[in-house]
Amino acid sequence: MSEEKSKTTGKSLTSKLFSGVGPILLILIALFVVFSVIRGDVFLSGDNIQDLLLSTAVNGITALGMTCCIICGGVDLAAGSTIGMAAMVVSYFTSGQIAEGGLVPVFVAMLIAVVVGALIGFINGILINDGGLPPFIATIGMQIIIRQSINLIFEARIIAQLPTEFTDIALNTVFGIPVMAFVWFVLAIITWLMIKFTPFGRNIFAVGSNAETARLSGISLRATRCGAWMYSGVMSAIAGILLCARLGNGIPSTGSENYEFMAIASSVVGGASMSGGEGSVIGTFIGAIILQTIRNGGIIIGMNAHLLEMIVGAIIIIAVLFDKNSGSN
Amino acid sequence: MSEEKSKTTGKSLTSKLFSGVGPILLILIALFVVFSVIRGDVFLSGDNIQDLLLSTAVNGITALGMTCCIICGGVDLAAGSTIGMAAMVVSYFTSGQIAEGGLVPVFVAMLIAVVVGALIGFINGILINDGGLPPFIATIGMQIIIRQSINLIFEARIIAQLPTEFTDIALNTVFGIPVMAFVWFVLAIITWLMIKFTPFGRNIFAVGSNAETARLSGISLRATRCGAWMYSGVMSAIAGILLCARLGNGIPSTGSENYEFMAIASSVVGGASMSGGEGSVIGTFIGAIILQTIRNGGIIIGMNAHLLEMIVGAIIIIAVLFDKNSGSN
Amino acid sequence: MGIESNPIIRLNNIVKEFPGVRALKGVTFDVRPGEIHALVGENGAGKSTLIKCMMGVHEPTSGEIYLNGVQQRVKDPQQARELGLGAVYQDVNLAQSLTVGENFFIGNLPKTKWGTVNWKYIYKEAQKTLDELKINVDAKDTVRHLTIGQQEMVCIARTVHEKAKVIIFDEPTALLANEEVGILFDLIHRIKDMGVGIIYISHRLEEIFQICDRVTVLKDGAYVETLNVKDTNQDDLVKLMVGRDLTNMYDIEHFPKGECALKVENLTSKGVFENISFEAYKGQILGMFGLVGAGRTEICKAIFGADKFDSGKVFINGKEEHIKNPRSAMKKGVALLPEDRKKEGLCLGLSVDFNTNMASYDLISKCCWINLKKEHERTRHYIKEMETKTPSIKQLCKNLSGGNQQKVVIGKWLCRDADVMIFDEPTVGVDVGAKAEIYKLIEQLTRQGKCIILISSYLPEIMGLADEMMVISEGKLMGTLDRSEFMKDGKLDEERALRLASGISE
Amino acid sequence: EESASASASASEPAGSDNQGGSDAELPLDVVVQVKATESDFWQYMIVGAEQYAKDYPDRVKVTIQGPTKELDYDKAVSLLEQVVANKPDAIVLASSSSDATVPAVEDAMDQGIPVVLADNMLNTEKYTAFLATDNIAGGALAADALVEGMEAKGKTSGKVLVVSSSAGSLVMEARIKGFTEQMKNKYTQYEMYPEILYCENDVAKALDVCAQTFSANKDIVGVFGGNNMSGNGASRYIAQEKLADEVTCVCYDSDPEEIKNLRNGDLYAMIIQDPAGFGYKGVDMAYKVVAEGYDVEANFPDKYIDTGCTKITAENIDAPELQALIDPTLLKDGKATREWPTYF
Ligand SMILES: Nc1ncnc2c1ncn2[C@@H]1O[C@H](COP(=O)(O)OP(=O)(O)OP(=O)(O)O)[C@@H](O)[C@H]1O
Ligand SMILES: Nc1ncnc2c1ncn2[C@@H]1O[C@H](COP(=O)(O)OP(=O)(O)OP(=O)(O)O)[C@@H](O)[C@H]1O
Ligand SMILES: [Mg+2]
Ligand SMILES: [Mg+2]
Repeated sequence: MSEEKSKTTGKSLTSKLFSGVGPILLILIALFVVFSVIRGDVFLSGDNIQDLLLSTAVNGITALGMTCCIICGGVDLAAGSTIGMAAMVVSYFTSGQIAEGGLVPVFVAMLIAVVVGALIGFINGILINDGGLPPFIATIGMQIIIRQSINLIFEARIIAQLPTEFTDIALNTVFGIPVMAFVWFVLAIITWLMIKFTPFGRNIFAVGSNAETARLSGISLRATRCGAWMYSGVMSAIAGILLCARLGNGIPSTGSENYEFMAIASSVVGGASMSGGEGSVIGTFIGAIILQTIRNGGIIIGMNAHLLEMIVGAIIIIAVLFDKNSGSN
Repeated sequence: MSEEKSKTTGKSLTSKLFSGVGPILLILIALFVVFSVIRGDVFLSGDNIQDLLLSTAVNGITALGMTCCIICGGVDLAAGSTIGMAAMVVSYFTSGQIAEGGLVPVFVAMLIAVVVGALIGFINGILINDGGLPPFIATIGMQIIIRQSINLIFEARIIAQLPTEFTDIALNTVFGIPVMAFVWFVLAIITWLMIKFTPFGRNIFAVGSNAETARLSGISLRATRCGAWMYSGVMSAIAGILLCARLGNGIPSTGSENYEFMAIASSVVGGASMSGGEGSVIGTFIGAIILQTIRNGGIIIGMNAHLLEMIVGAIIIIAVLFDKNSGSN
Repeated sequence: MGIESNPIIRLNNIVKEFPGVRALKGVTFDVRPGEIHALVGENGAGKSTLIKCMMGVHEPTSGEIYLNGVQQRVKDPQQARELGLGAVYQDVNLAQSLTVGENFFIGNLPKTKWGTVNWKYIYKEAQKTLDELKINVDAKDTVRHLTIGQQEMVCIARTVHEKAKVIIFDEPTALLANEEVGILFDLIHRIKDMGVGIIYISHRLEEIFQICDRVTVLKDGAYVETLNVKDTNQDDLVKLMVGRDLTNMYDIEHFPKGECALKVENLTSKGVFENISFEAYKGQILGMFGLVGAGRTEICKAIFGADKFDSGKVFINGKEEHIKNPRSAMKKGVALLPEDRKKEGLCLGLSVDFNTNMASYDLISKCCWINLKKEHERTRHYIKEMETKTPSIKQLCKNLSGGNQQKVVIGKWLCRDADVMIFDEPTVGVDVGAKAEIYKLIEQLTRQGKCIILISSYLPEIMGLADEMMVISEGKLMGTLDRSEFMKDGKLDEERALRLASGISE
Repeated sequence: EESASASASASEPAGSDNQGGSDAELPLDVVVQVKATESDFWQYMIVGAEQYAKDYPDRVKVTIQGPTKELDYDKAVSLLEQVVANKPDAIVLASSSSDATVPAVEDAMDQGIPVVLADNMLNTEKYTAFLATDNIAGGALAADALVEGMEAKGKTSGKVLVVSSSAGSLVMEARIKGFTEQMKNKYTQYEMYPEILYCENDVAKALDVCAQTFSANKDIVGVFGGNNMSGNGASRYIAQEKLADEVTCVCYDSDPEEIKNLRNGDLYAMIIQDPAGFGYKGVDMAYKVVAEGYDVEANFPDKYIDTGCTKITAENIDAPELQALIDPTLLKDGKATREWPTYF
């Protein structure tokens, strides 16, 4: 909704961009204020802001794809395992342990991982559209299958000796921003443009809002659903590649710890509706930052790890509550 | 639907009970035939059938509550952490490590755990009904909060020295059936009666099918939703108590490995619809057995663990596909 | 008028079977350019199914479709659109979270030279069409924020905008008030003059005589006859549809005023309605007339406890009651049949049996135990009483035709046996036969001394039935007319009611 | 598998585990159940067990079993119950919980199936032998190594941080206890950071928590990673931020990242256990008990065999005899060999 409404009003660009995300922007600002007051010296330091962006990037990118699936009326619970698969695929093809100097150039390996991600998304889309499975079930099933494929194919072993030209991605910066965060920003803009300005993007809204109406209007449900889940697969794959670069190794369990839930939480905190047809890229972007800011700031102020995670859970609930109740007025 | 339909036709009791669950019954039979042919001597032995029932019980009980939530139009993703909380509560109150001979009698400790489960369900219900949160989000938030509360309250430590009168529950049998399986059967029958013969059971269907219609028909959305999630909380708590008896210790991470997903999968394989208003206790019962049968049989025939889990994922997808496509004709 | 010219579309011997239901049994039908061809029949006769076959929503089991003499297989709605077929469906909504403009172009969004969506063009074009049709809706509004009536108009405007060669209207006036019906008819005439073939489905027979050229009658999925409208009359048509004569259906018995059952004092909900006061009596029918959006639904929902209101008092049987929610209203003997049966009246995914009983399980259960036998008995009883067409009591409501769905909703409330029954647009989408039955039912209820409040946007109906008529305009009570005031010498004085409804006070 | 029925027929009375069950046909059917198949550490134990079968194909046939995830206690129990129902000749078990698997183990012992425990002790007397690392001693060894490293860098005071995998794991608790007590009792000049950091076995999370804690606490001089995932993340953070001159890192268990960081000086030491030894010697013990009637209690009164910890630093990392200990998979590919300890 947030985004929906914004585009028509003739206001300035900033107010256009941020209309509808007001409540969560407030939460974000509140968090920043709290942490700045307590430990501003550390929290607001350039280093920490870089860290914050770097550590949000993977979830931020996954959440972009997730938002598309949510708008389209479903979820992608295979996102985390797709991250893992992409990480292992890119490791396998570049590792010096598998072949001297890697099987293929880094760029090609990344491409292969992205294609695998797209393929996973495609299968999800087909199961959902042609199989008529609820997205929840289709993607849980796929999650299990992908995770176990990783274990089978790569024998549940860590793949080491990745080329530094690859792992350096996680260390470098462009314009003072970590490369990973930069990729995330670029993908966010691409996703925003796609959702707002391409027929495909609009079809996602139409299908999520009312699939039957969309079908009667001649929108191909199959193309739209496959497209949305493929987009999520590709985003997860990119997230997986970056995460792998950051970890410096292909770790089979990469992406297994609640990555899906965090991506969903980011989208929903950002105003996406689990019943479909509603969601915004800017909201998701802010949502992802909020969740990571709590963790980042919480650790800086030396909070107990369990209490901190508990607050993350509470903030998810509160943000959505806040959004619902301010949205309806 | 399955259950709904069955009750009027004037057929025999068995055909009444099983109409609508035909497709998955076929899957179950097929699995039994396959495993019996390969290793019937072991698979069909009394010991193994007891094992099968025993190891299905926890998921089977959780799935009963989950089915109510799914029929009511949501899910309970806090089920696994409720299992953990109940396990820790019952351990805390009975352990010789906390107080000589336990703080309270075993029976009272169980009651406390059940009350805690009901309370968690109540909070879920209020968040969903009064907070207007999507059940997915409300219960994920609660999942995180409960899991971390366990770590905070019980200092993330294992509680040992549980009284044998409690841990024996997992070892004893009644009428040749393991006690845990017996409890599961009794709860399944109770749930079936509740869903079929009480206004509350009907209200769950009405609310899940169309909440606005239900409200305008004088059904209290709050009572129904709180009821459904409380029922799930209670079932999870009972499952947690039994699991704790089986594990012999209060382990803080009890119930953390995909217990929710398996419960949801059991319900959906059993014909429940993720969009609400549809589901059957008998279906869920069979669904839970199917999932465990694959694991049980797969291990007996010496299948690779990863391959086996992969097959579980595939069966979830196939069973729902099968159900959808035979259901529509 | 090109009545004699070749048909644009011809359906030949169409058969459509659903599991357990043979919805169409060989229907033949054609439309010529520039004609308005009515399609009539009882609820469940197969009208909607026929047009869905035409539009590629359903695949006919057998039969052929010819477009301009060439046989075509319409495999999906997209293709139907490319072939120049457009439809305003009875039961398909717009994409609620998209804007009006976007809904115009959904599935076929215009692009700029960079391949992105051309928003400017979308809003300009959509607004142009809306303005041309005098529809007071902003193309940039989100559909969710529109009333049902407005959404309906948007649907029609969208089809007009697509410049289809054949446009199907499936009960377009069901949710419109008189004024809007007038606009719609003007519109249809204009489209017709452009040489477009129009298929018009309605249960309001006088409309057919107002605007249609030919009429085809369906009964139980079978083709009955096609007639020139000017060669027939309403009674003959009814006989063809129903198979029996229906004399004036509004001619019901009126009963003397009983005690005051419901009294409302200064009911106000800011911005929706203000200072509404009225009394309704046992044995009486109180009509509530107004244009779409007048706020009648909201007033009744407030009385029923379904909506909150800011101030005012509600008395039931002389006692002031503080009704907090529908349940407490039901306990005090108030029932409400909501206007939007799909969203508020039914659980579409559940059975007829369930829907009939869902508001009154407490009445047939003891100690939280439902008497299943009573449950089925009641369902069968009301199916029989209202002649609901359903293969079994276990049929899912979504598989029933619109009119039969409405009968299920009525059955649900009859199960509760309330003292005050509010009917919000009870005959929308209901065929003449069933309408007559509903009116008889209302008559029977007043005979039993029940108090009926009847909301309708359909003037003949409300004037025909009501003992007293309230006219609401923009949330204000414009006046209350007694039957003697709007029935002059056995003739209806429509003008006065319409003037009040338009907000012109006396 | 043929021998399963053979040993089933030999239903010996209870408590006969130490007698020569030479009526079982060779090769023996030995089941090795690990805590989780989805982990390098347990893959190493599997490698060890399989190596034994490769070395002595006429003695044993090994079947591998285990839940995919370590926290899935329930599944571990069902698995073991089924394994017992299958009646193998012997079982080597690494159990993730101390009580849950007790009934199944007792059941097996009662049926005359010897059960050799590895890594985790069970709360029962009924087992054949127990091979494990003394994790408290290992934790203390880690503390010693850490202090050695810190002192080498001239850091004689400052904060010491613990990164743990997840809350509520027995072996993690033991290591951290051993480490913390050693630090608090013996090396009082250092201060323990009050909060334990948890990474949920996710290296990315380990990186994140280290990053924030280090930014907020400039006086951290030492980090202890409680298992390979936490050590992996902690040492990687130090490598990335080039903190090796300031901060000393020691971790438990090895993985490729840690080895790399050790060589580069970003990780001071790894405390490694002998998971392959659990497997190799566990199966060996099973064979000796069943086929040769080896008497455990006569040699080890408490039935406990300490498989020991090894401190690996830059000095000894390239020692040829340690290669297969550091990376047991080298055995599998035949790239290295090792001497197996002769505890018995
Ligand atoms: N998807 C479906 N599955 C099963 N039966 C159906 C389905 N759709 C329609 N029917 C049945 O086909 C018959 C014709 O229905 P249809 O909706 O075409 O009637 P209609 O003439 O449009 O009635 P109304 O005037 O009430 O809208 C009805 O008996 C209905 O129950
Ligand atoms: N969802 C909504 N959002 C904003 N305004 C609304 C909404 N629903 C209704 N309204 C407004 O409330 C008022 C009453 O609407 P409604 O159509 O329910 O009245 P009504 O008299 O029952 O009309 P009808 O003839 O359609 O039954 C109108 O001004 C309408 O615009
Ligand atoms: Mg119709
Ligand atoms: Mg209305």
